[in-house]
Amino acid sequence: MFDNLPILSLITFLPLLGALALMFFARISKSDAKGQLENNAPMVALLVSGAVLLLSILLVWQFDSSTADIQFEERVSWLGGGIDYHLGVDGISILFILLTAFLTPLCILASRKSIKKNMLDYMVAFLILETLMIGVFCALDLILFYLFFEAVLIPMFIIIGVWGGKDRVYASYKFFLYTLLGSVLMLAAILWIYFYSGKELGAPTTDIIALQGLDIPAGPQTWLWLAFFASFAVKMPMWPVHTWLPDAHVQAPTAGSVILAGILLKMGGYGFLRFSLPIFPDATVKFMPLVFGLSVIAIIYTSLVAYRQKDMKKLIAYSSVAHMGFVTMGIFAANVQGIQGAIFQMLSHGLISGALFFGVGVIYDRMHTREIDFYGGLVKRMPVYAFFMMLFTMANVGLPGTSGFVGEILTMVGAYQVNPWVAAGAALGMVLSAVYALYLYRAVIFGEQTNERLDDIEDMGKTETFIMGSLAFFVILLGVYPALITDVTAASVDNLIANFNAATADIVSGQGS
Amino acid sequence: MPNLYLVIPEILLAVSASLLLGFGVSKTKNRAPIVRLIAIAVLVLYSVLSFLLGSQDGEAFKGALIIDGYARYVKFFIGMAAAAGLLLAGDYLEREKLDKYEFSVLTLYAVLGMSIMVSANNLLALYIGVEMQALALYVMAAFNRDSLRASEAGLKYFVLGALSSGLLLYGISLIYGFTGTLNFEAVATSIQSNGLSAGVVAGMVFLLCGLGFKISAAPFHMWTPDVYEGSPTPVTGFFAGAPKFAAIALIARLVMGPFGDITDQWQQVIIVLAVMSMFIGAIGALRQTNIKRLMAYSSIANMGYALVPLAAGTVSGLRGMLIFMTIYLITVIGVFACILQMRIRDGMVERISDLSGISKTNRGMAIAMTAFMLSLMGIPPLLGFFGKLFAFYPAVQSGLTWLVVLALIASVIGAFYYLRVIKTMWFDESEHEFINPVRALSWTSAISALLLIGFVMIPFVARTGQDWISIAATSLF
Amino acid sequence: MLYQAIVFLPLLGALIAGLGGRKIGEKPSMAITTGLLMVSAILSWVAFSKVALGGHTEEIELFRFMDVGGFKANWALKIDTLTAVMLVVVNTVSALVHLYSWGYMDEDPHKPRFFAYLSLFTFAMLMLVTANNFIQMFFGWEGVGLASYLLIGFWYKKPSANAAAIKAFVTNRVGDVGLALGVMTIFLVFGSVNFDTVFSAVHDNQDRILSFLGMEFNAIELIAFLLFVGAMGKSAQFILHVWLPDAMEGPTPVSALIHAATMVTAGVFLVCRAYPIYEAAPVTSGFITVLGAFTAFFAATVGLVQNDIKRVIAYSTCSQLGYMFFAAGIGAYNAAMFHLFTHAFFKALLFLGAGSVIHALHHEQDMRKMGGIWKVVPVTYIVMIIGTLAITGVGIPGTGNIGFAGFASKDLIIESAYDAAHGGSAAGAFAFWAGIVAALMTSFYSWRLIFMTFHGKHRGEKKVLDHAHESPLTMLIPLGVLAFGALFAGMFFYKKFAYGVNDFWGHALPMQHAQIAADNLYAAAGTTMSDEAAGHHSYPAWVLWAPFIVSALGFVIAWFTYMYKNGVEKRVNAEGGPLYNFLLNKWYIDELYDATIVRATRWLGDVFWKVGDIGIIDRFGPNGVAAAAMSIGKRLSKIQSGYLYHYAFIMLIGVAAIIALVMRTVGG
Amino acid sequence: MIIGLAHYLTVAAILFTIGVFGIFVNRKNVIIILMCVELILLAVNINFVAFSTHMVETGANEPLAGQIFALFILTVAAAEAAVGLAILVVYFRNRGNIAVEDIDLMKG
Amino acid sequence: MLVAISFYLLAFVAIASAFMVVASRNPVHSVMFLIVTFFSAAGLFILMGAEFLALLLVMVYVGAVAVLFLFVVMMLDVDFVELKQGFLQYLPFGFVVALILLAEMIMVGAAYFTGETKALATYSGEKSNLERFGEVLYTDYAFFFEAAGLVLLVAMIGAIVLTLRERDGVRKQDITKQVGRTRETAIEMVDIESGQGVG
Repeated sequence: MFDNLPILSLITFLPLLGALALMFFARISKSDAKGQLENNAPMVALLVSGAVLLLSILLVWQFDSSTADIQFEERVSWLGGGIDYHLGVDGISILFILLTAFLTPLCILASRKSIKKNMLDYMVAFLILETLMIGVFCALDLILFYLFFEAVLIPMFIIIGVWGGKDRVYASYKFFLYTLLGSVLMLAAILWIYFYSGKELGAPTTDIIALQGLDIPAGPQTWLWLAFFASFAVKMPMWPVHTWLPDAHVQAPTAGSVILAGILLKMGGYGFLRFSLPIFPDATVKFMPLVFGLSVIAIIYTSLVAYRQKDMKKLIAYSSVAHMGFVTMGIFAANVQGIQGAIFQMLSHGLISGALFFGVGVIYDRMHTREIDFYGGLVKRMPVYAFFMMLFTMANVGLPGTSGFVGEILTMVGAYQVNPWVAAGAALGMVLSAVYALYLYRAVIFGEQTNERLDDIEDMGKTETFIMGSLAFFVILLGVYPALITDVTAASVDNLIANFNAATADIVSGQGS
Repeated sequence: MPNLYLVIPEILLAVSASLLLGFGVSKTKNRAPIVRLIAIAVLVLYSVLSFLLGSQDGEAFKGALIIDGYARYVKFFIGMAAAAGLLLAGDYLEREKLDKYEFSVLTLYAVLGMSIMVSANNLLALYIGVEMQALALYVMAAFNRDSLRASEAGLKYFVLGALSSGLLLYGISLIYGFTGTLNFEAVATSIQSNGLSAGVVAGMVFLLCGLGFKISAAPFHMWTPDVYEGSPTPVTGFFAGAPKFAAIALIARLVMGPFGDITDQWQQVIIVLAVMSMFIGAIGALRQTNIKRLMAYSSIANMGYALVPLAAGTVSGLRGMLIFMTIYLITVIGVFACILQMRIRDGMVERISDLSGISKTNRGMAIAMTAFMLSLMGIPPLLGFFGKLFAFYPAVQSGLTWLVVLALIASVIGAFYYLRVIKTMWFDESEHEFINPVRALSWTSAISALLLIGFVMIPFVARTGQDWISIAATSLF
Repeated sequence: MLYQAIVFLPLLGALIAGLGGRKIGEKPSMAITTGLLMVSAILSWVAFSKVALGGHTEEIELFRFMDVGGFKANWALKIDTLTAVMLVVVNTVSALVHLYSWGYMDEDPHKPRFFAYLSLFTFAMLMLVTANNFIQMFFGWEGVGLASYLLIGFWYKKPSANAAAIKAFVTNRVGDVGLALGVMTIFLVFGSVNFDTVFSAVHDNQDRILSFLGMEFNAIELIAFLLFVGAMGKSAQFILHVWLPDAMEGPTPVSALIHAATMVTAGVFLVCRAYPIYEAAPVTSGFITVLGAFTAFFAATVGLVQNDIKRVIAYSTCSQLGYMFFAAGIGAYNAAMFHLFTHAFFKALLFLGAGSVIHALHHEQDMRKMGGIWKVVPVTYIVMIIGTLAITGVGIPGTGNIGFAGFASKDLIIESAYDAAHGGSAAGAFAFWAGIVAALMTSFYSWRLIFMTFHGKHRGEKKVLDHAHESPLTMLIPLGVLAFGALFAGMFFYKKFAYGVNDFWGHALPMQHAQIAADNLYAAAGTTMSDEAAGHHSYPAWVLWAPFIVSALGFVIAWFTYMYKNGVEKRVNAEGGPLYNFLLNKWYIDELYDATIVRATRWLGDVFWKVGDIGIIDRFGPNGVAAAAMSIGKRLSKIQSGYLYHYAFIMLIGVAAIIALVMRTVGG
Repeated sequence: MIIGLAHYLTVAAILFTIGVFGIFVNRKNVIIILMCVELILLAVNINFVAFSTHMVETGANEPLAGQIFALFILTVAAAEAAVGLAILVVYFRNRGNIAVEDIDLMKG
Repeated sequence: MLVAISFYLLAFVAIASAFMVVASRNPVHSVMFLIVTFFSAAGLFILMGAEFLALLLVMVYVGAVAVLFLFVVMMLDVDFVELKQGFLQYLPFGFVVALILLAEMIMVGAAYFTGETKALATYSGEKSNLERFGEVLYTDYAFFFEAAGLVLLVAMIGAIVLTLRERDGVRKQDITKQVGRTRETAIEMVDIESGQGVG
């Protein structure tokens, strides 16, 4: 169907085109028409991102999940010297594209009312962001990947900084510099790999697939792994480089938080899967205990911290860190359950945390505060809201039947096979997640309504219900029928693990003897 | 003399500068604008000529000058940068009542000096070229002679410049004394045959230190912030671009040519300069409030980055340096076009905080400036990222990965103050109402911003550009 | 379709009432949920007759659930006798509770929500019992946790209800962690999570050693233990029991449904379902026996002094669950299941009866403010008596089954314990004696409840008594049905449960144990199996009589204390201070938890947040680096002094230093 | 006593150092700094001339180049002096004095 | 021997007066010492046989540059500035750095040649120093000659553009105007009615 159509490029750059069109019209329109343009900008953005969603659904539809091969490949010579414009998807990346394409229209919908100024700019920023995010998951060239990976910072910085809350400047700086520091180390590593590939393969290349065939000696591999790790760990974020996340989340506008939690954090995990495991298998084995340790600390530590938060978004942000701990744990378990679980957990967390941030946004739009103490007894005035929040709270807790459970249990099963301590620690996180999530729910939604200002609070409107409903639908659907995801990813994950095991066979056996 | 053909661009500059000097004198009319226009045209012509005309390589004036692909490439951009500088200067000079035709003439002479530097194949030519551009620049720095700041800037620049010439000359004298020749190739041959001698090495260090001053590499950078701040803004813009490129091109020619056999020695110098520049540039800028001063530190840091590929001492290192500098040049022109747009009713402003809220009052400039800052930070997909990519890769190739890591860390520190500019423009509420900028300024900034955003995205353009640079780089070897 | 209908009709009801309740109105939602559950309950009995009585088992795979590597689990309905028993218990009690709630929740404005929760709970419980793999069971397991959370916190305005709900959920989660780890271990050992695959492979893996948390374990023992941790949480065994009494904050029908009849028995069900594992894990089984027995004893002691009518029953539940566990621990799975079955009837009856009392007294739960209302609520009084007789296990000793429901099952358990003890098991001996003592206390507190509530003078406000009234018919009908069950369930099903007559259990439960008992029985009697059991000749008479005697004794003491010499208790309370308070405060276990775990959690959270994140990571991380860079920048700008001579000086230092550096290598 | 190249080079080095030293210890007045620059250039000239003469003996290829170079240095030094003094005059007109310690308007 | 004595004498004077350039408090004295330095240096040049350069040095430096200095010193009429605090503690450090630099320079330059100390002979060819200059300066070095001219031009432009002030009210001779005078512009024919006066 897409034989001759550069479908991935289309999906990637369509939002950018939309953004450019918006900017262009803003430029040429007269001042009296500007207001109208501002009003219509969300509709345009919605159309564009809707089209992207449609295309990506088609993409997934056409995707052949029985093979681990790269599909819909596109390759154009770009910078020369083995640096090509190379796009393609496999089972690991394709669903992230879908997730991005799915969340973006919802974000745009949610922003229509909650954004009060510079609507057009906001939409432009969002569309650009969508292009970059999709690009990250499509790119099969290291440089191209880095380009998208890093460029994401720009619109996000602007989104947090312009439309954010009171301390937006601090938060946006922290977000930007923290992640930048991580990723420049990766850049150094990329340069080294590029150089090494030239030595090893004859001609230097940054093609990810080609690089996976590289056999890097143990010494450099360690450093390279650490450099990539620095980048992805910050992005995930893993303990102890997580502190940017709560600040960024709290200050970001609702949709910004959704994207941040829903997609941006996943880039780290995706990076681990795409690079750390296939390219540095030996170092991965070597650092497995480190990652496990950090993951478990993240799960327990941040869950406890989350429990003590006074700000709703901060609480959810910390819980995101904890959930990402499951992801890293699963990935580095490096077995089918672990990795599948990690992918699943990432996708499901994208939906759940997105929904939770939407949920906070709903009441923030009405009351302009995220103080937990301000609220209480919302269920009386907002039963529909209470229902959805209950559902997502439970999904966040990892209740079976919701998508949250599948990821958690799979990653734990995966980790358990490698190291029961880790799984046990993570399991403790299951208890703690219940503690903070229910604490939040009780404080905000249950209880007696004591604050008079909540008397007139309205329940969710149609748009909000639609957003929450569609997220809820998938959270349940995936919770009940996870094969929707695991089938798509299976072949690629199996392939990944097979290669990984083949590459590390000597080490593992060496350790065993 | 058949080889005059090769130096037609230089002759063009010299002749037209002298003619314009005569033409500009007029009792009644202020001929400065027209002189400036002609000078711009001459510079563009110079660029094009130096690039297209001399498609063959060769030496002129008995080996004093060498014209090769490398020189042609650098000259093209120097000429363009100077033309852009003059273009940007017009409005400013008129408003500040500084519009004297000598400005354009001096610019032409400065470019001539740079041209000689770039083509120098002889230590004497090097010296003359350096001095010619330096003298012109000293004057330009103090051009606003009624301003205390400008004259202070000129004075500082002059004194320290003279000191650096002293170092440079002392180095030349040592090299001359120990190799017995002034010619680059002969120097190289002599070093090859006589081996390493302390005198040559010391001479080389003095020479590089003297030139390090010209590219404001730390620790010879001390003049930069003060001079950038004090000089008239268009002059600052000019300083930040063309002379830097010329000087670093000269350094590259020196270390690849005459000193090609003592790589270990000059590499150390370059690395020290690079590391110190990167960090001093990055950290020094953190607390700046004046945007010109900020750009001064930024240029110090960027010169540090530009030295990183040079340290590799390979063809691809040279290529990386050229790419980086080209991109830097484009960015700097754009930035200064933006700074010159910062005008409120009371005149020019140059505090960073004056940019606050400009995203609302002057959207185009805000976007352009954001692009420049991000490019300077090295954030993809802007061109600055690719500059760094190609600049740092050769260093990695040569086993200088640690240097690259340092450079990248410095660039993160640097990101902080570039971010502050972006933050001021987008996040803060506006304080002033800005006056609509002159067309030339907004167009210049827009064009360079577009270049930064879109250039590499088009594979064809990126590849062609790289081919040019590769040709230029290999011509030195 | 029969089984699908049984399982999914409640879900349908929950969805309709929950999502559409506000649209279709209160009455329709109530009617739909109740109606669907009634249907489901009836179908359950049909299924019971088909499966348990007809020996027809079935396994229906619905669709795929987990399928990742070897980690495969489908949504399935596994129907065997064990399931069938549970289906009957769950659906019957649930249907009755639905019906009962019509009356009990009459004044509540959120009825559709309540009914949706009830149905949802039922659905989760059904998924639990019909699972053919551990994952689906875990789904049901946590699902009932959720439903119980919702139901306990149903009156969301009450802070205590919220707290209790969270406590229930979190405590359950602690258990669930054990269960989850158990499942993971199972997968690690067996490479599968399907019941059949796992259980059939137990034998082959009997001697497998696993290292877990740094220690070496026998794999099977470890699995057994971890699964049991899950069961402890759900079935409120000692140290994880704390949620159950607090859960009485929920509406009374909830207590009846969840905390008596169904959810809490999930743990017992789990142990029975996984009996092949426990059979192969003697150490853990011993542990279960001891813990179950201890819980039976412990909960009974606490129950002695409680004043809240529901809490008394709650502790009694806890205690009865202890019986079931030690039965399972000693291998008498069928006895455990039997007690589970009968207990469901009489405990639901007691709860609903108590609910009826509470309803009559306008939500008064404190027994100290009751008394003398038996005339006002005669039906309730009668059914409560029946329930009490059932729980205290009144029956004719030696006959085995002639008596109230509790008699048959409890005596079976105690006799099984005696068997075990006789067989040399110390745990069994402990369980036997704990069971006897607990039976004494059970009798005491049960009768105490009756006397304090229905007899004597009314101690509450007069007004309340004046307005007191018998409950409506919707509440009385369920009471009647349950009373019927409490009367006859034991007698009717005794042989089937106890001896697996007519291959009642199929392959669902092992019958070796029962076989021994039966062999003893028939060997002594010299009769065939179909004959009326002549008595447990193999047991010494005192064993058979002991439960009866202690039960009677308990009644006497209670009568003496509360009827004959009313007021004795007060003096005892006053004089026996420390012990009384110790019991009244539930052995101070809540306080202990509060002082340790709860506080530690908060403290750690604060420490991690304020010291860890803010004080260390941020302070020395981003903020620290930023500040350091800034201060270096400040110093740098001091060097940039503006003075020419400084500038020149620095240039020269630079030159001198670089020359020194470079010349070092030249050696000139 | 033979006066060789080394002697001249040493004199040049000392002059150079005095020039340099003069630049950074002088706080009184900028003109002195300009003179110091001239001293530095003088030192370089001595170097060049000395090397040049030395080369006549060793027979190196460009013996005269050193002297020619010195010639150009003289020329450029004169030009530099002119520009330097011009800038100084401009500065003086604005500031009113030329004390080195007062040239600190811009710093940081 | 004479050469040696002259060398040491000249060298000593050059160095001492160079030091005094830096050390003297009065700028006028500094200029004078500078002149002395140049004279001694010229002597050194002669010792090395570079007569033409020696001559040039005296002419350019003493004749032009030093006078220019003097002129500016006089014109600016600068005060004597007292040394401020903090100077003395900074001085030793500066001294050390200068010494290090000196040591380095002597080490790399002079020390290298000490092993083979030979007298620097003067040119002994048939052509004079000046002749030899003349032969190459306009041929081989023509380009530099031209370029140096441009450097001087730049310096001129710079000096003028910076310092030239056109003051209002200063009467200047305008030659073109004078030469271009015609009768029409110069003479105005006025009819004066008698008795009315011109005003």
